[in-house]
Amino acid sequence: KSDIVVAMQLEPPHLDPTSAAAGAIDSVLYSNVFEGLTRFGSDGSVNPGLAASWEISEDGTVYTFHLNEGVKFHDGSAMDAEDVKFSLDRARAEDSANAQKALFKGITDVTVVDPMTVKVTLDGPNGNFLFNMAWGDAVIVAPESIENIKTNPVGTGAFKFTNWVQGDKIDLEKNADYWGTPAKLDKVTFKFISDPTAAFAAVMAEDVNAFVGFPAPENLPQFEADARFQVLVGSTEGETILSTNNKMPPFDNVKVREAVAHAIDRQAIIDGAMFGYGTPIGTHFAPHNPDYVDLTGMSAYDPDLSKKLLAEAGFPDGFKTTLKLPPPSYARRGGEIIAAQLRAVGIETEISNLEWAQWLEQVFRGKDFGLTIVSHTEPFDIGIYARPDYYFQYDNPAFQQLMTDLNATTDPAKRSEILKEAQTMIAKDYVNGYLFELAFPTVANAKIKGLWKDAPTQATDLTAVYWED
Amino acid sequence: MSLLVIDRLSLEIHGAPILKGVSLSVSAGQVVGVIGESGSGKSMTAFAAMQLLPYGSVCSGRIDLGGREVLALSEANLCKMRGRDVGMVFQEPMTALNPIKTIGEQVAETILIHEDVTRAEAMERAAEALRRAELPQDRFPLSRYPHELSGGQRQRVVIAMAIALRPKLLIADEPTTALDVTTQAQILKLLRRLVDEEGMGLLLISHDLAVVADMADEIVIMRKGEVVESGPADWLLRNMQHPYSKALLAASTHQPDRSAEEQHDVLLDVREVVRDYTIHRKGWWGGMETFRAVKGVSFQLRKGESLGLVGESGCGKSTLTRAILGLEEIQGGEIRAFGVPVGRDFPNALRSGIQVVFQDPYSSFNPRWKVARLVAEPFHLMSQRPDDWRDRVAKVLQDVGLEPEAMDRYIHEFSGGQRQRIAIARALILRPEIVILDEAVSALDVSIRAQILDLLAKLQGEYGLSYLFISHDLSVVRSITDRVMVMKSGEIVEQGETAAVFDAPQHEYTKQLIAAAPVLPADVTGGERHDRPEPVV
Amino acid sequence: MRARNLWIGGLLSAVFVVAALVSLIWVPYDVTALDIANKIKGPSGAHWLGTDHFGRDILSMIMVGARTSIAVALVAVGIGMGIGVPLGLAAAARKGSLLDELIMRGNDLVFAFPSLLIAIMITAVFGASALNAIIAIGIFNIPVFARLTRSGALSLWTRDYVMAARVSGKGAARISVEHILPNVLNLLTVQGTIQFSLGILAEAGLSYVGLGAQPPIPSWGRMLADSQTMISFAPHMALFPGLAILLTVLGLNLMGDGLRDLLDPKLRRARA
Amino acid sequence: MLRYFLKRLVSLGLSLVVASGVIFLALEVVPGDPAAYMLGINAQEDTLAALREELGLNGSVWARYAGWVGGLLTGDFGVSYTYRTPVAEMIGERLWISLPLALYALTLSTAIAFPAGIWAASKRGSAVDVSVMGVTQLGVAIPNFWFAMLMVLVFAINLRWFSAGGFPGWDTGFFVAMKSLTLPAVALALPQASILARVMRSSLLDTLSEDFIRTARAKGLSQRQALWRHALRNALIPVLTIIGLQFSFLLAGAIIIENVFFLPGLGRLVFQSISARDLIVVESVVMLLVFAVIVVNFAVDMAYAVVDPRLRGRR
Ligand SMILES: Nc1ncnc2c1ncn2[C@@H]1O[C@H](COP(=O)(O)OP(=O)(O)OP(=O)(O)O)[C@@H](O)[C@H]1O
Ligand SMILES: Nc1ncnc2c1ncn2[C@@H]1O[C@H](COP(=O)(O)OP(=O)(O)OP(=O)(O)O)[C@@H](O)[C@H]1O
Ligand SMILES: [Mg+2]
Ligand SMILES: [Mg+2]
Repeated sequence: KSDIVVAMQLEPPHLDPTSAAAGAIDSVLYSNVFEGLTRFGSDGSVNPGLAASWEISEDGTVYTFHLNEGVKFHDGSAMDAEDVKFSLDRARAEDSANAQKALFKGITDVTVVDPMTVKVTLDGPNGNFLFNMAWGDAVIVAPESIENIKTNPVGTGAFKFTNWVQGDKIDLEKNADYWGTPAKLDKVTFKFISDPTAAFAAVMAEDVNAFVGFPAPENLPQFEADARFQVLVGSTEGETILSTNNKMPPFDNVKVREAVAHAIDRQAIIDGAMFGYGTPIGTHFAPHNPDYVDLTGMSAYDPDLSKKLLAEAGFPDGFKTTLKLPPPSYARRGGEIIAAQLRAVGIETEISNLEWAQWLEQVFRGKDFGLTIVSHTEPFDIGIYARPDYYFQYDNPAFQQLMTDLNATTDPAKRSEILKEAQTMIAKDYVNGYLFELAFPTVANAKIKGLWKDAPTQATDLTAVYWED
Repeated sequence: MSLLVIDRLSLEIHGAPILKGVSLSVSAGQVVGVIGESGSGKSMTAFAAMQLLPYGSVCSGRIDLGGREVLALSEANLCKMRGRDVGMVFQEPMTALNPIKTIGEQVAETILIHEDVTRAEAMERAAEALRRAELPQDRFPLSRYPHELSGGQRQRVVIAMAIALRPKLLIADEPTTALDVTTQAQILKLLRRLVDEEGMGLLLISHDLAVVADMADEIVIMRKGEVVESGPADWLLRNMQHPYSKALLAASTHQPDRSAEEQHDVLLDVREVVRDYTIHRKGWWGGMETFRAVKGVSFQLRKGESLGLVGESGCGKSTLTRAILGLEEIQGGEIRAFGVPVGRDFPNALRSGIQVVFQDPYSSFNPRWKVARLVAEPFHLMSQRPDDWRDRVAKVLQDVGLEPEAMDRYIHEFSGGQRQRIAIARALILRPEIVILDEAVSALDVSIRAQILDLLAKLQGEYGLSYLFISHDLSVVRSITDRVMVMKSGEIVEQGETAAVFDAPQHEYTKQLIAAAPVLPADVTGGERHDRPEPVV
Repeated sequence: MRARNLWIGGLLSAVFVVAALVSLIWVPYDVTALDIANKIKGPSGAHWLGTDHFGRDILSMIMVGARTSIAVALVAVGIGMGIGVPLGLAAAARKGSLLDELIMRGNDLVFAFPSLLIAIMITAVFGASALNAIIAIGIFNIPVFARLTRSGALSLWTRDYVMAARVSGKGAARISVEHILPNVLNLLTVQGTIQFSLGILAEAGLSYVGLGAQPPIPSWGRMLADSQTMISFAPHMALFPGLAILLTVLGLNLMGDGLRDLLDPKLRRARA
Repeated sequence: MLRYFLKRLVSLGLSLVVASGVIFLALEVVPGDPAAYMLGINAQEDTLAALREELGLNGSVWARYAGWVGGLLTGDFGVSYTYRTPVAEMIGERLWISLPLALYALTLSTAIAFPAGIWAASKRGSAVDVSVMGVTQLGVAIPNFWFAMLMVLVFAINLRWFSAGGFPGWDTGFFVAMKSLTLPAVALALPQASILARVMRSSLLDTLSEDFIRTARAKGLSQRQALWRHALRNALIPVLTIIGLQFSFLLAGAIIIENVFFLPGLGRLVFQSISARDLIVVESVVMLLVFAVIVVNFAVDMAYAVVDPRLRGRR
């Protein structure tokens, strides 16, 4: 068997990874159809991609990439340094619609040295630059296909796009002319099933061969008990947090935030909302990262302490606030549990369930909220705490200085030290309630091999997947 | 030989006794008339003969139809019998036909059901049956739909259906009650002709003694599910024994005592009144079109006078009434009451001088109000309801012959006659000078009708009321009015002293109308019999 | 047969009304207190209908949910009647006028909109809440009552007693209130019962897609939505709220049928 | 008749104009920015502005309304904000599922309801009648998404007779495609069939108590013959109305069922588009649905004339 039906919850709105935030686009196309200069490995490491190798200048501001030989776009044209320059210039241009424009912020110039070499100049050293270039938003696209990229993506990957039935599925087929290790599968179908019940039914009825990011953790034990299936529970970059509006009274009082942190029973949330899947976190950092510090002890579940802190902060009888929840079930279910836990210490929350568009409008842009629950799935995103206008409005110059230092630092040991300090700083300030690292469950037919377990980025890399006889 | 013999037939519906030992028989070439007040079981007797009784009916006794025991027949055999051996014609020609099938199809169906013939042949014979029912093909092709025919024409279609297979017996359940007198005369004549020419037996049900007296060879009088008396028509009419029969006869010919008053000043002056309705015209490109329901009517009503208005259904009587009451705009002419033009600005004080009594005692009252409130409703015309309004209601109820206790009951607790009294009470509560009675007694049984007419006469004598009395029933109009107007298609074609108009009609239409009205034989009523011209068809 | 409908229907509806009322003063367990350790337990002596995924008592949730359903449906029907009936009366009183035409075309227009979509749009504007569910359901009740009232009223306007009231100098508004309204009340009661049951179904549907009452207020539709993914291993979580909806709606419909038979003499006659 | 037809046509057109205004205005006040939705939480202000410009979200309300309506009239429904494909194309694709599904459900529902209703009416008061009425009461009361859930549990997960959902496409063959629409169609049809059967029965009973049925019986037709030849066609008018309403409902109201069976139909398209604030898609689909309802009602009215000759000549 050389074809596979892989299901996922969200359908890409369109097929251009360089002009939308939708993770679903990467889920389908990243590394399958599109590739960047560097690429993420299944463990989150940054590996060579279209660039076979690179040199970094002494001062860390000039990167010279040497491209792989014989790379062709799916339309048959060759991929060369011009395409790299085009892609990077397009992403950082004034009128660019790239959702992660910040990734390209430091680039001052992109020069084609020769067809196989490209030179990128930065305005300062950036320890994250290679990492940034591995993102789906930084993949290399061809100027001649850019017109129709949203419906007919042309990349360099091991699979070619063939067909998209909107609302239903996307078909890929093997790229026979692939420059690297060719894919083992001939045909791939991505199917989009947003409803969790339908997802369960589809897997159970074997309408789909694999479901990546299975939306209903409660069903996983059933799959585990069924010999037909394998269940891979991997880690993600999704820190699920109880975001707190740091500028809104009474949350501008660190005592109140601390009280909230102690009122929350993480394990109950993981059990109740995620049916046990998820790793508790005590700060905004992925636990599988080597630099992670376990700070969960600082916000251990202690309702009595919480009440005491509230009284100290001047709220012996608690207070009322809002809890605005976006659609994912971790938020909706987690919200109900947190509401009950907060009620136990006297904090009354008014829950409102919002659609994403409303959440973006009210919470993210309007900053009209007390509490909200959301999973920050971008990899390595502790930097958001250095943005005082970010929706949770944490404004701490000391932290901002730390991040500036971090960006300028390339020495791994130094970086690690700074990161640990940053983690501790936000945990001490109880900026947000840190709940758990989102688990990434994949349910698949037991005979499928080579699937990624973890999700270091939103990708479903199928290049190494095959059916075991 | 008897075609139909009903012998001690009893009927229960859901356990309630409806018929109690009814016996009658019909022979070939004979017309048997069944008469009785509403609810006396006439229709149920007819349905029993056909075995088309309502759900939950249980029959006992004997029904013999052409030598076969109907009550013992299987449903399949009953189906074979219906339509072939017995035909039936019902009261309501408007609803008796399937609105979505052509008349040809419907008549032919009778034939197709019973005989193994081709459709074409059945249509052929349907045309023949329609012709016998006086609907010739050149004017009424088979492809007509019922809604394209008038009531009388529809009734002919029903008759054609019933006689298509030349059944030996025809049952007609009030076949003309819903029709105009002139149309009624035509239909009755048609039925008579069929009996005479084809030797059919006819069981004719009616509540109108005059109709039965006119048509029947035998008369059966029913009351409360029983036959009270029966016998040959001529004999029975002159030798009634049962008190009910006598009362029925007396009521049919009742003449209320009227003490005619001096006739003074003009209360109501109607001049050249025109009423147009806008209607949508038929046809593919039909536009709006006006229909003139009242075409330049003029008359005067004097104080203490009783003025009759007769004419067939749809001639514009009610429309005129509404115009006089100021309920509808008029498009031409003028109506003055008490010297003031009736219209939007007609003062309430004067408005209370004109009141009205409607035909249907059932729909004249809001079923959710008590009688006191119903009768007191016209007080709305006064600036405020008088404090002694309950006393006044009690008084007026007494005037119309009801106990004051009636005030606190709901309208459904009264009989039809009592309701009409309450309607009259409501019309009188403000002591009006003019009372308009639009078919005020048409829905009542003869005996009750007589009582109401007496009451009206009495009240007129007591209070000097003026009546505008509208009816299609000539005998009633004759008995209660001083002057009469005859209306046809929105126009008054003749008016004058009642006796003069009836005895010597001038206009052709008046003549037709009077000729068509069924009248009891003079020696039965005790009065003289008028010379009647042949009805014109 | 007729009375039986009324009885069974009345009894079923009464059970839920009583459950809703009782829940105001007492429920077996607090529905806002979670007990994660006891989640997803089947029916037992302690929890007659089992517990849900947060360990809440399903019986208590259904009782309080009845309150939500009944309140939402009742107010929505109230809105429909409150606006629809006057519109219908006005249209009938001015039959053939511009007002009548406007009201009737407006009704058609509302009918033409897919109701669920409008509900979704309303919540997109104002956010999801029980109130918005009420408004959404209420809007679609308006044309139902307007049409019914108009057609009932039109036949009443031809009655002689209306003519008599006009002869007594009463205006259209007064006649509508005094004569027409009381006599269309039967029709409205019957339709009201049916709309009420439809309202409960609609509320369930809206809550099911997350547009109805917000947590922690329990609602039958959301209970079904929550139980959906667990139906294969915890069917009791879907079964009981589903049955609650089914039986309540069934009860109300039966009651509506029974009432119709009781109140509508025309049908009674036709069926005799 | 033609006049009547034209008059209805004019009022139909007016309704559509009003509807378009209502839809546009309603969506105008919907908070939420499609550009923000598309770009997510890391987007920068200038990126957002660029995208808004690109999507044409910056014009005046009137200009956008005029553009939209003008487009509708010329068959150009615009381009979806999120999918960046022509809306007309998307609708066309989705219609190929929604329309057959609606027709399938309608066929099922009439195929069940007609015999059941006729049977119950012809055997009024019998055990058959009582049980048909009982079952339909249940059918009306059952929430269809719950019923759908139960059906998936039984027929897809346990028995595995049907796939749990999804649509394989018409190119897999008519029967395969129809099979995948079967469970959704049944879930949709059950309540509809129940309502229809009840309407059919009561309408038939009403007609059966009419005078002309008695006339027909007096001709010698049996109860059955009278029912089939005379009552049925007359009873059809209220039934037609309900069928018309149901068709429109099926086309638009299948959102929940489409979700349960993850069918990429019209309903789900709107649902998704609203959450993505892809307003141009929402506007056009809602407009289309409203149009369908109005046209279906118009067709039903015209169908009356076929059934009832009294309407042919009049008004
Ligand atoms: N379907 C029915 N079910 C029960 N009782 C009925 C039914 N139809 C008629 N009745 C009753 O049977 C009795 C006789 O009715 P029937 O119709 O024979 O009267 P009728 O003499 O024809 O009166 P009318 O002159 O008003 O037609 C009445 O008391 C009536 O109430
Ligand atoms: N509202 C209306 N619109 C259009 N035509 C009407 C209206 N009301 C009455 N007509 C028509 O006006 C004519 C006169 O009607 P009207 O009710 O006055 O007759 P009528 O003499 O009282 O008849 P009946 O004896 O049946 O009561 C009829 O042809 C009728 O069809
Ligand atoms: Mg009778
Ligand atoms: Mg009249």
